[in-house]
This record gives sequence, structure tokens and C-alpha cells, in this order.
Amino acid sequence: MSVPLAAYLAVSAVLFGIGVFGVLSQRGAVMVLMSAEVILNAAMLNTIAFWRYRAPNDFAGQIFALVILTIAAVEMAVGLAVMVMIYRRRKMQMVDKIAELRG
Amino acid sequence: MSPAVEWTLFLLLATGAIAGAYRMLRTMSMVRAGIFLMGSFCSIAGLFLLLSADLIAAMQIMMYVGGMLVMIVFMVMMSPDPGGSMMGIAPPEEEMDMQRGSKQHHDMQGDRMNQSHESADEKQYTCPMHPDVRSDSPGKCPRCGMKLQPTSGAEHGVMEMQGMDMAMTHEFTRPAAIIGFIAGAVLLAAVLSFDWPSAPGLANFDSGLIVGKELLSRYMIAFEAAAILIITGMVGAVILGRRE
Amino acid sequence: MNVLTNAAYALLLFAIGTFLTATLDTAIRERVWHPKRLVQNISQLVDALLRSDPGHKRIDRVLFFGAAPLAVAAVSVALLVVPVGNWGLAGPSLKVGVFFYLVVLDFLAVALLMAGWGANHKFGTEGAFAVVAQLVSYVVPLGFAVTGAVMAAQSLAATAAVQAQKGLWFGLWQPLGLAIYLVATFGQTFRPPADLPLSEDSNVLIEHHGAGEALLRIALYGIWFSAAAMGATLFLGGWRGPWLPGPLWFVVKTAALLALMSWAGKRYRRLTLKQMLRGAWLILIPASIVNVIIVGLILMVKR
Amino acid sequence: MDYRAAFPLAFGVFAIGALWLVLSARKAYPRSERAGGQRGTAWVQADVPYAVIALLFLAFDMEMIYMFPWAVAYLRVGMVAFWDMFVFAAILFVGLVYAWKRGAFEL
Repeated sequence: MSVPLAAYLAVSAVLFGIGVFGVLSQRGAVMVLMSAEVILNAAMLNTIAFWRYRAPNDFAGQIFALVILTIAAVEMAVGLAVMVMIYRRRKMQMVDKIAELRG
Repeated sequence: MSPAVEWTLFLLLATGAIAGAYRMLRTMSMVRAGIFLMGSFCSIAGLFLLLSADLIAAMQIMMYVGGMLVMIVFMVMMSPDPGGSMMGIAPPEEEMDMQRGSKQHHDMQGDRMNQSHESADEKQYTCPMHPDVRSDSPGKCPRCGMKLQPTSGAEHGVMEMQGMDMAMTHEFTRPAAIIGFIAGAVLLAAVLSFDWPSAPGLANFDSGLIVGKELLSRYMIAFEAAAILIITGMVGAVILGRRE
Repeated sequence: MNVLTNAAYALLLFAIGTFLTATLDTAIRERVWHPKRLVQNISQLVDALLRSDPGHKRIDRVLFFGAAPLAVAAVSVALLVVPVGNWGLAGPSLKVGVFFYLVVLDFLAVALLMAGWGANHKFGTEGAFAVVAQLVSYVVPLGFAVTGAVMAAQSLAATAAVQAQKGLWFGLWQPLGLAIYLVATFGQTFRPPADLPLSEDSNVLIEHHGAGEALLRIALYGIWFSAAAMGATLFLGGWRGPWLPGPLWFVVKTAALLALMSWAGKRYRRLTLKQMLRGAWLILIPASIVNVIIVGLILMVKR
Repeated sequence: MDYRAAFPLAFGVFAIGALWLVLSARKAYPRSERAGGQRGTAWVQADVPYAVIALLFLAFDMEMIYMFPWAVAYLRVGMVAFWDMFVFAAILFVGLVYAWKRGAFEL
């Protein structure tokens, strides 16, 4: 392993910054969801990098990454479902125009 | 693996991951955005492989290829212009009416475009974030300081179509960029200021078997919680997404 | 050196597989066994490969031209994990080989979506929607069918599945799993009768000509071959067999599956979107969950 | 765990294919040989009929991912593993039946 841990963590930090920028700046609801996925992926990369460099014999790191993946998937499914509902009722999905979700 | 090969692969994959995520935010085409993000996630899976987490890498690709394809379908379904008018490749005039998307584009921007065709050097420039800011010369937007772009340019941020506001980003883009930059920079500084230990050696193992055993013994709670989470997601999707 | 050997192995398998699949498909669908006619299909592909594919003016260039290389790359990586014989190649002994294969299979769908959407044509877009519909329908049953073989082999490596089939083939005591695998394979590799994205009025290849179309068609043949080869490996004992050498057994079993699938493509009418979705979610997926439980019970009792 | 061959294979084949297409696209292609047909627009704002099924797919995809490590460890862990997955599969089955009753598969 000639690539140091800091290199992986740096990639993860940059991805996190991009994800935060995306969540805060995008208007399309799906784009906001996708940016949130980028943040979750940055976290996953951190988890796996720490697993490999700190405790490769304890698989807790991989299980944690798997849990993050599950949460990302469910978030994606429910988020998209909310958007389908809003879209079918109002025919638009720009987040800054949706003040309340009660419908 | 020799250090040179490892560094090359790492740099390629890291560039792919970061560039994919960034390009996703800067493109007008929804489908391209999805494909770029998929590329980013697959590069991260490649990094997982470099870190010898092969099972997680496969899971990551499986989940996100399927997930991103579904997301692309939803974006195409829900956004007013998912192709970014096919990346604004300005079609020749005589073929204009054959394509509906471009035709609307043409109707809305028709006057402006005709102008620019008549007098090519009188190009108009506009801010990607503030469509009402117009200028005859390139420069910076007086409100947000972003670089002005030509109105007929392909990949700028704002299009007006059917009277709808088509911007991909809202007016708080600049503060968002600052917050994102600060978040990334703080993390980066923290990462680089610490002296991390190097990696311990790794025995040859079957990660599928170990993860499976852990999921069925020590982390069974994660396994069952996942089942509950998944059924919650399913029920939510069915309730929210069904037709009236 | 090992890396180059593995890469060459996958590429060789790709070339041989495409040739075998294309000739067999022609022979069975058109009932011609004349050698000249058999190679005509391949020679047409090679001929098209030498012609250019400029596209038209309104395509999305990145997606349009990225599709074919992505498809070909996906197929060659997928073939890396298919074991042809007991030669000790590192590629076939990847620890999560079977899972790896299923993962790479998805990229063909991505490539076809890119091809269809990038063409900027109404039919192409409908084809892209059909591609996603097919992915949504068939990935899950395919994975569950493979799970049965993985449970019996106790490993995700394709070579382990071959080793575990020393006695009885998995396909013989998991007939349901084999059947589900084959049916789902049609959908995942876009073969008739599940070739809706390649039909007349929802065609992802609508604007592709020359080299681009040829590469995508080669990738489709290659992925079909790889799916049959994986089926033979997981359910029919792979390269294992008496008397004959391993690779020959592998080719015989793969060719048998290819012939069966080619015949089915000729026999049945093209499925509609509704038939595919309902069939997959109301029949295939429940059946595949039941299959996993049955296999689990059998293995528990046998132990 | 030798995945090294996958990287050069994927990058190399992709690069060669892309290069081939781009280089050959520079040569002229006789227009008459192209298939004709009316060109519509790529996009009509449509309601995708399988939207809910696509969301269900996300959940089942996740379930499948959990299935693989479970299947590997299954026989070595024993009866607990069987009941574990039985409950897991039963929950999913209930979800499937629920979705069906709610009309998710009425296309």
C-alpha cells in the first residue's frame, strides 16, 4: 500500500465539499438527492479507507459501509416516491417552490 | 502491485470520482448528469478495489448502476428539459422545425438568436445565474461576480422555455459554493495536518464469507434493521407513488 | 505478466464467443447450415466495423459515441471471470467472481440507454425507457437464481461452483433456479423474445450505423455468450465432464444453452413492456424467492 | 484477490473502441446508405408507467445485495442462518403482496 491513507481521505473530503455545494445550490429535487448520494459516498470511502488502514481484520468497517449503502438506497426510493407524488399533483419539482409537503 | 501502478490507478480513479461528481452539477442535460454521477460512483468502487474491499465494490456498483438508471428515468420524466435541448447543439435553421424541443427553444430565444445571426459581432452576454443581467461585452456579473457567457452558448445555466424558469440552480449558488468549499477545505486541512499510520499487511481472505458470517452473528441487528428499513422504503414508495 | 495473460484470455474468449454465437444463431434462426452462409453474419459485422458512424447533427455526442466502447469494455471485463478450464488463471478465480459478473452485466444496459438517448430520436428514447424497464424486471430474479448456486457452492467464486459440482450438477437438483436463470438471461442480454429495445418502434440503435452499430451488436453477441457460459458454469458443471478435455465440455454445454435460447427466440413472439414487468414481478420474483427457500431446506436436510 | 486485470482491460478496450469510432467518424459516410425514417424529438414529457415498480426495484436490489454474503456463509452458520433469511424473505414477500394489492402492478 504505497498510497497513503491521507490521499483517500483527501478525495473523500473533496467529494464531501462537492456534495454540500450540490445540496445547497441545486433546484431540481432529483439533483439534490443525487448530491446527497455524493455525500454518503464520501462517507463510505472514508469508512473503507479507515477499515483497510486501521483495522483490516475487524470487518465492522465493511458492515458499516454496507449499512450506509442500504440507507442511501432507501433514501433514494422514498425521496423519489415523494417527488413522484408532488409531481403528479403539481406538475413541477423545483425544491425552492415547494414550501410545504402536506399537499 | 508496484507503487507506480498503484499510484497511477489511484490518481485515475480519484480524478474520475471528483470530476464525475463535479460535472454532474455543471451540466444542463439530466441524462448526462446521471451518467457522470454513475461514473463517479464506479470510480469510487474502483478505489474500494484498490483498498481490497472487493465485495463492497461490487455491491456499490450493483446498487448505483441500478439506482442511477432509475433516477435518470425519473429525471427525464419530471424535468421540463432533460436533454438540455441535447446540450444545446444549435441545429441548422432548415432542420429546426423537425425537432420540438429545439423549436420551443427557438421560439423563446428566436429574437435574440436572429439578432445575433444578423450582426454576428453584436453578441450578447448574460450571467448564468441572473438571466436579466445583459451586457454587450464579456465581463463579470455586477450581482454575483460570475463570468458572463454568450446567450447562444450551449452549457450555460439558464434557459427560458414556455415562460418557465429553467435554471438548474437557484440564486443562492454563491453562498452554497462558499459553504461547500469551506466544508471541503476544513476536512482537507484536518486530514493533511494529521500524521496517519501506514497500512498493516493483509492476509488473503474471502470477504463474502467473512461479511456473511459477521452479518449472521455479531451484526445480526444490522441485517434485521436492513430488512425493516427496506420494507419501510417499499411501503413508502407504494403509498406515495401510486396513482390516484 | 499475469495481468496481460488474463486480459488476453478475456479478449480471446470474447472473439471466439462472438463467432460461435453469431454462427449458431444464424444456423438455428434461418435453418441454414451452409458454411458460406454461416460466416456471412460475421463478415457483415466486420465489414460494418470498417465503415464510419458520423451520427447526425443533433446527437448528444458524449453519450452517443461513448455507448459502443462502454458496451465492448463491459463484455470483455465480464468474460474475465468465466472459467474455461482448470488452468489456474487468476481471472477465473476471483473471490467474488459470480457477483462481479452480475455487476458488469448491468453496464450493457447503461450503454444501450446512452445509445438510445444520445441518438435524440423519439424511438431511441422509447428504447432507452424499455432498457430500464427490462433492467428493473430481470436483475432481481437473475440474482436470486444465482443465489441458489452460490449457497450450494458456499463461495462467490465461479471456480468454486465448478468444484462443488463434482457429483451432481446444480441444474439437476435446482431445475427451478436454472429455469429462472435462463428466462432472466433473455431480459438481461436483450435477446429475443425479450428484445423490446431493439424492436422497430423503440430502437436504441436507430441512429447508429457502421462501426458504432457493429460494436454494439458484437457486444450483444458477446454478452449473450457470456450469459450462456455462466449458466453452464453455475448450473451444468462448467468444464467438468468425463472423457473429453475441459474446454471442449465447456464449449459443448455453452453451445447447448445458446441453441436452446436461440430456438426460444424464434419460437416465441416479442414480449411487450407490460408482459415483461408483470411476468417478472408476479411470477419470476416470487418463484425465485421460493427457489432460494427450497434450496436452503434441501441443503439443511442433506447436511 | 487479483482484480488487476480488470482495470487495463476496461480502460484499454474502452479507449481503443472510442478511438476507433472517433477516427472513423472523420471519414465521410455516404448519406444514401443511412436508414431514413422520420426523426421526431427525443423527448416527450411522459408519465413512465413503471415508476412505482422502479422504486420497488431499488428495495429488492438492496435485498439481493444482502443475499450474496448470506448465501456464502449460510451452510457454515447453520439453522440460525436459515431462519434469518426466512424472516427476511417473508418480510419482502409481504411487501410484494402489499404492493400488488395496492395496484402497483396494474400497468
